[in-house]
Amino acid sequence: MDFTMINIVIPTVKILIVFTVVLLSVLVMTYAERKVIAFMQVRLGPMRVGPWGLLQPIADALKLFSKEDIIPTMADKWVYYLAPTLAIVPALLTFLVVPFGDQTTFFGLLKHPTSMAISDLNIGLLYILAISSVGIYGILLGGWSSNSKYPLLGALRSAAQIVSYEVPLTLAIIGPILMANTLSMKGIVEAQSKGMWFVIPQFFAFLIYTACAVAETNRAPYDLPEAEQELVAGFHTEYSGMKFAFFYLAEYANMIVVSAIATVVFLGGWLPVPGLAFLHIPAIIWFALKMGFFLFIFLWLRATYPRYRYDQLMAIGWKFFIPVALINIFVTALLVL
Amino acid sequence: MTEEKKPTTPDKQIDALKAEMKKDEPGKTVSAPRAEGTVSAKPKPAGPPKPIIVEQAHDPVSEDWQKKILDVLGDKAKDSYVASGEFTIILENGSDFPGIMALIHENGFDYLSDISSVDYSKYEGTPKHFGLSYHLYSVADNHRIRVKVFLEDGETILSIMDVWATADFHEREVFDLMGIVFTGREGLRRILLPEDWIGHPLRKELSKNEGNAAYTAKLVKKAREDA
Amino acid sequence: MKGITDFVKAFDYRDLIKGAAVTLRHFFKRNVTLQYPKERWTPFPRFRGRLTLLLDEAGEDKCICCMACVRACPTNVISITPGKKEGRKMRFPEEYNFDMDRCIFCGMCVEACNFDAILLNDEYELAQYSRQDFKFHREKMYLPTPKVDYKK
Amino acid sequence: MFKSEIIELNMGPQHPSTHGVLRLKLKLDGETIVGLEPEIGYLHRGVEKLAESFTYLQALNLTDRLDYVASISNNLGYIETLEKLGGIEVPRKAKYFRTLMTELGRLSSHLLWLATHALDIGAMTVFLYAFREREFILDMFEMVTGGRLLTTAFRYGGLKDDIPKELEQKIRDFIKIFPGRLADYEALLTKNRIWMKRTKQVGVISAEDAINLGLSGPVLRGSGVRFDVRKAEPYEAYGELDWEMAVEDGCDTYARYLVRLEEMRQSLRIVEQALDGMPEGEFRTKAPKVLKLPKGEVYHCIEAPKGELGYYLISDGKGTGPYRLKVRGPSFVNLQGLKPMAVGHMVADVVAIIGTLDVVLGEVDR
Repeated sequence: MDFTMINIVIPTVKILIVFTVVLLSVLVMTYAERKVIAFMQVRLGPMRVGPWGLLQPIADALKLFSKEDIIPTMADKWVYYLAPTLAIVPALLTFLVVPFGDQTTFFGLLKHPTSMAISDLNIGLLYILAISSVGIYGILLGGWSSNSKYPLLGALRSAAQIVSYEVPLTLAIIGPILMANTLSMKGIVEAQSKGMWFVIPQFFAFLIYTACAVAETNRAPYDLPEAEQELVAGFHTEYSGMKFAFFYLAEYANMIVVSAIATVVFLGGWLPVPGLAFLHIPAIIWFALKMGFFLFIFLWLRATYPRYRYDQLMAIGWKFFIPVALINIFVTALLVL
Repeated sequence: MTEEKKPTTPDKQIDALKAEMKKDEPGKTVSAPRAEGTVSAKPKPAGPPKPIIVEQAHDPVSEDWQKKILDVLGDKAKDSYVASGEFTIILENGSDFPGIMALIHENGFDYLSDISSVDYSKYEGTPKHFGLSYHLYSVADNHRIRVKVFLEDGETILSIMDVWATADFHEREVFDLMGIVFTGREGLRRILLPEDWIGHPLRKELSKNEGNAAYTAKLVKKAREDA
Repeated sequence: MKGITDFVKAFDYRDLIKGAAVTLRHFFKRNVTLQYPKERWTPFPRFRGRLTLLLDEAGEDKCICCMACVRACPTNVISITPGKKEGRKMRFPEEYNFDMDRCIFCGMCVEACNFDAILLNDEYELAQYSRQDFKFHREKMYLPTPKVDYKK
Repeated sequence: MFKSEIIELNMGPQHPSTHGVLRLKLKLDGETIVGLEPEIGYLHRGVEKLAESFTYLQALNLTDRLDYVASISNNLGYIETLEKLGGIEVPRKAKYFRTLMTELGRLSSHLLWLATHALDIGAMTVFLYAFREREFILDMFEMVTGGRLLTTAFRYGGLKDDIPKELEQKIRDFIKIFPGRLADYEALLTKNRIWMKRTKQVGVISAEDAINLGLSGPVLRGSGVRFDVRKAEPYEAYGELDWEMAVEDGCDTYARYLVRLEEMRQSLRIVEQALDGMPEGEFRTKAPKVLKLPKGEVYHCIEAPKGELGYYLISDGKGTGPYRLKVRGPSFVNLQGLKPMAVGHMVADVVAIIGTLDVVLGEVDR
C-alpha cells in the first residue's frame, strides 16, 4: 500500500461529497415527506417559503439553529449533551461503505477507476449492522438523561424495540448474503448482476427487512418511541434547537441508510432495471431512483397505517418476523447448497 | 375518607371577604363589569305588582307501571304526580334513603340518568331550601321516573353510590356547585371548581360573579402575602 | 394449531394493501385545501360577521333606538344613547357603541330588531392589533373594517 | 435486588390526545395502568349559573358551547325542553328539518370523533379525510344558520329562518359522495390488522357495568344494550322515518367504532328520507318574542352524538329566563367509564379509550 497523494485526496474528496450529499438529501427528505404525505391527505403541504415551498427545509434548519437551547434543570447535563451526538455520528458513519455506483473514472478525470463507495470493506454489511446498533445509545441516553417521564418511557420503548428488531433485520439479510456468498456491499451487487435481483428469490426476506427497517428507524407504524399521541414526543420531548435537530437528522440519515442497504442487498444496487440498460442512465441515478422508491414506501406506510402497541410490536417481532426469517434462511441455505 | 364540611362556613368566609374587599377598594363593588363610559339600556320596568303565574298542570297517576311502583314503595312515597308527562315521586330524606332507591332499582329502574340539585330559596311554595332530583330510567321497559327529595340548608343525605356507580360524579358535582353533603361514601370532593374555591356557586344567594370575585380576591390576597 | 393458522393468515396482506391503495389513489387526486391569504373564502349570505348599522335610501339611520338589540344581547356589547334630530320624527342613535371583543356573534340582536336596522355582515377577518380597535362607535359601524394588510 | 416503583404520570391538561383540557393522573407499573383519576373542570364556565341570568332565548347561546362539535343537538335538546314545558306546537316542516339538521350534526360529530380517534391510534390520514367531509357539513350549517360551529340553530316553535333554496342540492351532493368516502375510511381501518389489534379487547365494559355507570350513546350500544333515545322516546320526526339502531355486542373499542360507523350510515339514511319527505308549510308557529313559561319543572333528553343529553329546566313562572337549568352532559357521565375501562391496560390504550369515549370537554365541564 503506497501512501501517495492520490490515496489521501480521493477518499477525502469522497467523504466530503458523500456527507454533503447525505445532509442535503436529509433536507430534501424532510421536504419530500411533508409533500408526499400532504398529497396523500389531499393537502398541499408547505407552499409559502419559495416556489412550492421548496425552501421550507432551509427555513426549518435556520429556525432550529436560532432556537433557544433548553436544558431541563434536573437533567444529567453531560449525558444530555452527548446523546444527540451519539445518535447522529453512527448514522453518518454507516455511509462509509455504501456503494453508490460501480467503479468509475469520473468521465476520465482519474487515471485509475475508483469505487463509488468511500471504502469498500469486505465486511461492509457487518460493519453497517455493528455501527447502526450504536445509534440506539443516543436515543436511550437522551431519554434517560432528560429526567422526565415521557422521554423515559419513550427511551424504554425504543430500547426494547430496537433490540428485538435488530435480530430479524440481521436474519433477513443473511438470506441474500448466503446467495451472494460475500459480506462486501460491492460483492452483493455484483452477485446480482449475474442472476436476478435478490428481491425475487428473497421476497419474504425483503418484506421482513422492510418491516424491520421501519421499526429500526422508529418510523410509523412502529414509531412508538416518539408516538406523539401517547408520549408527546417520546425520547426527545425535552430537547430543543440544534440538539433536537440532531435527533431529527439522525432519524432521516438512518432512513437513508436502511434504504441504501435495501437497494444494495435486494434491489440490485446501481444495476439498471432489467431491460432498460439501453437507456445508458448513469449508475448513480439508478441507485438514487431505487433509494427514492424505498423511501417513498416509508412515507407511504406512515400515511396509511395506525400505530402498533408496545407489547404487540414485541410479539410480532419475536413470534412472527424471527420465525419467518429463520425459515427463510433455512430454505435459502438448502437451495444454495 | 369522608370529608366532613360544614356548608355554612364557606358563606361566612365569603361575607368576610366581601367586607374585606369593600374595605380595600371602597369605590368598587362586586357587581358585573359593564362597558365603562357608555349608557346602557334602561333598567327593565318592574313587572305588574302581582304577576299572573301559570302553574304547570299536575295530572293524577294513571298508568299501571306508575301505580305498581307506588304500591311497592307504599307509604315511603310522600307524594306523586304526573306533570308534562313526567312521573314524579317525592321521598323523605332519611337513613333508609339508599334502601328505597335500591328498591326502585330492583323494580326495573336500572339506569340513573342524572342527579340535579335546585336551590329553592327564591321559589314560591316549596317546603325546604334545597331539592334533589334523581332522574331514573328503565332500559328494559322504557319508563322514566323522577325521584325528588327536599333538604334543609345544612342537611346531609346518604349517598346512593352503592346502588348506581354513576352517582359518583353526579354527587360530587352537586356537592361542588350546591354544597349538599353526601355521607356514606368516599372521595366527596370538588370536581369542577378548584379545591380551594370559596362557596358553592349555584346557590341563589350568590350572584353570578360573586363566587368568582371572592376566589380572585383570595388569590390576590395570597399573592400579596407571598410578596 | 390456532397459532399456526394465525401465522399463515398473517401472510394475507389484503387488508394492508387495501389501505395502501386508498392513500396511493389520493396521492394522485386533486387536493382540497384553500391557500388562505391568497385565496379567500366567500361566506354564505347568512354568515354572522361584524355588526353593521344600516341606512335607508335617504341616508338616514334606520335605527330608532327601541333598545331591542340591547336587551337581546347576551353579553351586553351594545349600548345606545338616543338622540333627537331636526326633521326626523323618530329618535336616532346619537351614540351606538359596540364592543366587538366581547361579541359572540350569535345574531340575537339582528333577530330582535324590528326595523332591519342592523346586520351581521360577511366580514370574518376581524383581528386587530390594538384592543381599542375592537370598540366600534357609530361612525365606524357603517364602513367595512379597514383591512389589515397581511404580509407574506 | 430489584425494586419496582410506581410511576405517577400526569397526562394533560396539555397533551396531544386528551381532546381538550382533560387531565388524567395515571399510576403506571412499567407501561401498565394501575390507577387512573380524571381531573376535570379546566373548562368550567358556569353555564348553569349563567343561564339563570339569561332569558330563555339567550340561554340558547350557552347550549352551543356545551358540546361544541355538535351544537345543533344541544340546541335541539334545549329548544325541545322549552317547548315541552310551554306546550308549544311545532310545524311538521320544522320537525323534519330539525331532524335533518341534527343528523347532519351527528355526522359531523362522528366524523370528528373518527378523525381524532384514528389520529390517536396513529392513522393520521383518516383525520384529514374526515375533516374534508366535515367541512362540507359545516358549509351546510353556515348556509342555514350563519354559524359553522356555534350554530344557534333553532327557535322555540320551529326554525329561525326558512330553509335556503341552495341547501337541497348541497345535501344531495353530499349524499352522493359520502358512501364512497365512508368506504375509504373503512378500507383504511376496519379490516386493518393493526387497527383491529389496537381496538379489539381494549376498554372492555360489560352491558351491566355500562348501565350501572350510566354510560349512554354509542358507548352503551357498543356493549350490546339496545337503548337509543331516538327509538325509545321518538322526538321530532324520528318516529316517522325508517332507520335502524346500531348495536354491537363486542363491548370493546372496536365494537364502539363499528357502532359509530353504522350510525353514520343510518344518519345518512335519515337525512335522505327527511329531505325527500320534507313537507311544505310554515317553518315556525307564532310564538311570543319574549317567552314566559309556566311554573314547573321538566326533564327532557335527546340522543346527542355522544349519548343521552338531558336538560332539567325549572321555571318559577315569573321571570323570562330559567330559574334553574341543569344539563346532563353525556360526556360528563361517559367519562366515568374511563377508569374501569383503562385499568390494567397500557398507556397507548388509554389514548384509544379516551378516543372511543368521545368526550368533549366543553360538555364535561360546562
